Amino acid sequence: MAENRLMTGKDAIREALIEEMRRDKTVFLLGEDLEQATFGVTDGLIDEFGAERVRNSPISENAIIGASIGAALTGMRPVAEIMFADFLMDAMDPIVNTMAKARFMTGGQAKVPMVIRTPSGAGLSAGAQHSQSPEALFMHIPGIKIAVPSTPYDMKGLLKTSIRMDDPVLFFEHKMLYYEGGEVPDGEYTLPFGKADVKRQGKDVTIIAVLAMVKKAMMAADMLAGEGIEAEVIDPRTLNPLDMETIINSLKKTKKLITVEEGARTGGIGAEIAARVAEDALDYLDAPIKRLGGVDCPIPFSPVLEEVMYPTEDSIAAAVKQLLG
Amino acid sequence: MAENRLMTGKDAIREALIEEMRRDKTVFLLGEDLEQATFGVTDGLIDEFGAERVRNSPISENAIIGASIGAALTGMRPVAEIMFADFLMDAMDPIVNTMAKARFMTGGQAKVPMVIRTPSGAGLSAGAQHSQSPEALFMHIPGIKIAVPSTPYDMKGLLKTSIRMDDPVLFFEHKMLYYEGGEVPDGEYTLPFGKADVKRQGKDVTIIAVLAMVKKAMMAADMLAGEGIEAEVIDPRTLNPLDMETIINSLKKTKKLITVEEGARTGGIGAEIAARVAEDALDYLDAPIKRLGGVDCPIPFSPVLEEVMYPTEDSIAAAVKQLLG
Amino acid sequence: MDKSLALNLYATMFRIRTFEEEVKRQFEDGNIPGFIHLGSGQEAVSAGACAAINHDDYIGSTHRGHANLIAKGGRTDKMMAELFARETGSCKGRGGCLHITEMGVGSLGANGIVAAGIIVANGAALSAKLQHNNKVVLTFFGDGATNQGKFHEAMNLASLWSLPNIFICENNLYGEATPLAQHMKLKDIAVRAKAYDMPGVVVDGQDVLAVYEAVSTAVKRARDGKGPTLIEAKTYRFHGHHIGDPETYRTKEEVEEWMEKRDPIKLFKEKLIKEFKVKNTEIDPIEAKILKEIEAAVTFASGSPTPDPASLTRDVYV
Amino acid sequence: MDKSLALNLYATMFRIRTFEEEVKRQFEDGNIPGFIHLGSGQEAVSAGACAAINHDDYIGSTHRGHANLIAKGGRTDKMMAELFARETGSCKGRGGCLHITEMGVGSLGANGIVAAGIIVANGAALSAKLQHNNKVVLTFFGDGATNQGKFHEAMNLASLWSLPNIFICENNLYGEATPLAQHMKLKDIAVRAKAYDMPGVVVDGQDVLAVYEAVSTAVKRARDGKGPTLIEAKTYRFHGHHIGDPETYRTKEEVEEWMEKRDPIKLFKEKLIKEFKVKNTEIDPIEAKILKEIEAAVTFASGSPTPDPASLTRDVYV
Ligand SMILES: Cc1ncc(C[n+]2csc(CCOP(=O)(O)OP(=O)(O)O)c2C)c(N)n1
Ligand SMILES: Cc1ncc(C[n+]2csc(CCOP(=O)(O)OP(=O)(O)O)c2C)c(N)n1
Ligand SMILES: [Mg+2]
Ligand SMILES: [Mg+2]
Repeated sequence: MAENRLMTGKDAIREALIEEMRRDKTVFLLGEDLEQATFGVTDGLIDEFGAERVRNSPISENAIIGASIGAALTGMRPVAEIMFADFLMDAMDPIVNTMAKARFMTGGQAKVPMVIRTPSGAGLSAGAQHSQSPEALFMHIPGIKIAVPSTPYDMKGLLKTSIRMDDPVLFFEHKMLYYEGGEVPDGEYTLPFGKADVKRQGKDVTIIAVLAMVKKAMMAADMLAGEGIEAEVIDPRTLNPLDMETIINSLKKTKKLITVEEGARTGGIGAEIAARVAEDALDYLDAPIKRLGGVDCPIPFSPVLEEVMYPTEDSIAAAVKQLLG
Repeated sequence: MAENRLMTGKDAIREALIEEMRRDKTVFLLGEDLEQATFGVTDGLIDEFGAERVRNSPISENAIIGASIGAALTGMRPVAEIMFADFLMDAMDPIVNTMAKARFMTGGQAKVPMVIRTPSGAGLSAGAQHSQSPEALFMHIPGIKIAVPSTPYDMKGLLKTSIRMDDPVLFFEHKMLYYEGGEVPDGEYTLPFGKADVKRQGKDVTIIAVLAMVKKAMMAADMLAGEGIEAEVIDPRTLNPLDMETIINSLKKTKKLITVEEGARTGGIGAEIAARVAEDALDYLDAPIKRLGGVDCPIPFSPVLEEVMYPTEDSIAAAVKQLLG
Repeated sequence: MDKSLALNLYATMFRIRTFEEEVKRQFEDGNIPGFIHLGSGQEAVSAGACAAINHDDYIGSTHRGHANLIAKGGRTDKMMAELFARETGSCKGRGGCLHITEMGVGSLGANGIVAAGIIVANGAALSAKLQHNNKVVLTFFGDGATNQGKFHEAMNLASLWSLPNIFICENNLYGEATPLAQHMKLKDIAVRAKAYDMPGVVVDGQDVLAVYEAVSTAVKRARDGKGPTLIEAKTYRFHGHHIGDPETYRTKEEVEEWMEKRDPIKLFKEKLIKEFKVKNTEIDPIEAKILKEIEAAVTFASGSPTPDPASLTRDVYV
Repeated sequence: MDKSLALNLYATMFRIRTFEEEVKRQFEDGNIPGFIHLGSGQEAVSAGACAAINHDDYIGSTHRGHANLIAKGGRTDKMMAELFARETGSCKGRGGCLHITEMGVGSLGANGIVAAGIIVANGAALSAKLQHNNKVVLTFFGDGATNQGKFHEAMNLASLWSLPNIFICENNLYGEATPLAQHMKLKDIAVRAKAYDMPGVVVDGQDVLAVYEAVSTAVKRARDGKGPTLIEAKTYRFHGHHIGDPETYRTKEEVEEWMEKRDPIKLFKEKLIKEFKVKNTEIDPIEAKILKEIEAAVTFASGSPTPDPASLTRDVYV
């Protein structure tokens, strides 16, 4: 068996990029400031792969995504970086109206094997335009696969799969996870889309969490364990496809569901999960579903305000106790 | 009491624009091809209000929305038209990152009293980029009020309220409703946001429908009535704020919920409604929730394919019967 | 230019015109659903431009894309079937006029969002560069599209990265119902090339030879690694923005004048006869063959099955 | 120019510099959270430009907006409190550096999305036009921002509608870590004005008088109803893109050379003494007063309360 190394999220992503670029000459990177990247993910890659394959781009999000689509249509596997997920809004048209639909509109002639990597999430007092978690928006757009990894292991494995996938992928990297450590095996591995990961087993309540909220959910589960409550923590890892089977199987056991996300609660990931459960697994529930998420509010600069925007280990644990109580 | 006139949706919207522009000199229109409009809503308005207040704009959706925001910040009440709701994606950044957040980011200094009118919906074989119903996306963006009228009466009353509102409003006009007739009273009236309309009373099932789906739900209710099933049809009329009180009150009676929308089912309006019910009114349900919506698929050009994309009176009625078992 | 190429240019223009006029008839007869944007009047731009590139080069196209695709070699039977929304269509009836595409002949797709095809075309040019295969891309778009942010971003990127992309603006003087002077201050859109330190060329879009020459020069430049060119072809659409357009924004006289004096097909036919010494007896069979081809296209289209509703979600993902 | 205006220009530049350097210290001391973009080195652009307009005119601004706002008359105590994320801040601690705004002095808001402020500024200019109040707008943005589609759309609209908007590009040679030559081919961004049939002017952004003159001319033109102007001010930022920037993309020597030879404050102080015959004894009290003002701003900020968590959603809707 491969040995494990302790690695940050940033390095895990970087390693996935390096391995895939070495493996496949059609993989290349484009995006703003890749040589001295805001979060450092791509720093130095230009030394190995050259300026042809690590393409520092002007501040032109539409042109970056458009060029990625066109390159993907013609034999390349572009990995575009959008510097902050907030700036996806700047390229929403090519993402929604071309990237997601090209294959369908051409009756299957086209394929668009591209990845958009982008950091989402708050925690840096970066304010309303640099802290958003817009993952849920894209669940409503058929044609886009979506990855939301929560550990360095998942980041590396899912990014490698994303790059090899023939459908377009939106790959969210939570800013705070860039610097968190985790174990990553030596050697080659990939992770499948549509397969949730049960991060912790438990019988009393099912907590679905994504991205940085997985860690908070795990901390809450630890706290609850001290009080004799066994929470099962499930990380869907991809939002499209979404592995409802694992979620519903857990519910059969726990009969209680809490969803936890950082994006705005209304219209969020939890809404879709809750709705599917209310449609397909209502009978397993013996308590109301509880959705935790970002407050329906633009994200404040002030750290004391930013702190109260999001679920915490305490609020998750409190919600569980309320539900069980 | 005012007399009622039979009027199309297009004319009701047009009348609201005319009345508000006469009433308030700060109201003005901008958008593409307003003089010979794709759906004719603004045709001829330039004759009364002149080219200063009916501003034909270049194909620059970002500039149109940006100019509207700036004008709204400085004392005007712009009503922007985005020619097809699909093109909202072209101006997603100013909508999401500036319009929705300007007030909050300035600590309440700013207000942005503007309206974006835009036709959504399918039915014209206009294909994947001219037929979308993206209403649900904006529920996930705090800071935007959203109107989704289903009758000429609602269109006129809600548009007048929208224009007078000090928050930014996204006002969706379903293309097929432009040409549907309905009663509109003579004389002044407005309709409130956040107040659902019970379009038909019933005791056996609650059907929530929006835009063009309201009519289909009503037709389904008629069909069901013939079989002795009394469906209550509720039109939320605005998605933000969303009147959950009326919905939950209805559920107390019917104990069964079906949501019907034209936008993609996943991450749609029904997801949010279902989630809120699963959180706050689970005990009233005595059957699974049923969400009907657009298939999770780009919209095909082919009429025979387009037809099977959406809920119909038949599929709604069938879903009710399945639910009632 | 040799006579056979000239005759090919003529045939392409005649094929486009015949196709478009037939589409109009079929639409008016109720056989074609949706919104249809015709290219009649603008044939010389597509024909001249596409004659200057190879089969394995690419084109990017717009909502007004029939002419671009025919000139690039698109099959008119599949195209007609596409407009009829049939399973045998270029896009299996999923795309229609707005998205008409035949990737096998190098089309990157007609894009119904104004200017959205331009940014995508850059990507194909980038592929050519990264794959060192010396291919080029022709990107067609309208005058109205040049006011879109995407046009600007694409032009800057192409220039900066010396992409082998030739930007061809079909300036037909209107964007939908809006005349040029109501959407920009410039008279010559080619001036916009200066903003990217890119060559900008104005060409008579009703003169197929002039278009061919201008594009050939730009293609050579692109293949030599010297980067993109903006070509503005002054042209005119003979029909409304889409079929059914009330055309309140222009006069009948204006349209008639263009049709009479500036019809690219008439003009080139005269030139063929006068300057290329072509005889009518050489042209007639070409026309006859094309008329038959389009007739057969209609037969093919109308005889083809509509898509199977059960196949709706077949091509959402690979 | 009279001496008192010249002294005002100097005071504004000195106020900006003092504020920015204090912000840097406070950030490094851990009193300011978030990402901070400083305007040191670029003071002459804001000072010269804003001196050319009235109190009730508007400015549009960017992520690098402190200097713009101070020059427009923003209160440094509220600004400092904003950066400290306090309830007494210009935006009650909700905005921070990226969104620093004082609407009462005519700021339309600093916008953290590159080029997003430009399209909004047009709207204020449109208001001025519709309200016939003869106001003008100055829109500040960087060199990098001119590659954004929004810049293009805004320029075209402003030109077409003759909006009283003066576009001021602070070309500091870098967009974040990307040098100009890596983001466009042009040397002079002012050339881009041609694409809109708009005047484009290059000005030395380290020369506050040159900026003042150029902007005054453009303001007159705008108030006369003749429409917008693009002014490119060549300038330089003395610090990194944000505090903490490793600055791998430029040499220490380059930075030092600008600081030594092209510091707009030093240069203007020399001019004040040489050409305006100002004595040091006139300048000293101005500087002293400003130093005190900024000291007081820090005291105000650090003594102010943080926002009440219960007030989080107060200003989402009116
Ligand atoms: C982003 C966007 N905005 C608006 C439209 C609606 N629309 C379709 S074609 C068109 C006019 C395009 O004008 P031009 O680029 O000159 O092309 P032409 O139709 O003249 O060939 C408009 C406004 C669209 N499809 N996409
Ligand atoms: C749409 C968008 N893309 C990227 C960024 C990240 N970003 C912030 S400032 C900046 C550089 C801006 O350069 P320039 O316009 O020259 O302004 P300067 O920082 O030099 O003042 C970038 C890329 C952003 N904020 N918005
Ligand atoms: Mg045109
Ligand atoms: Mg710069």
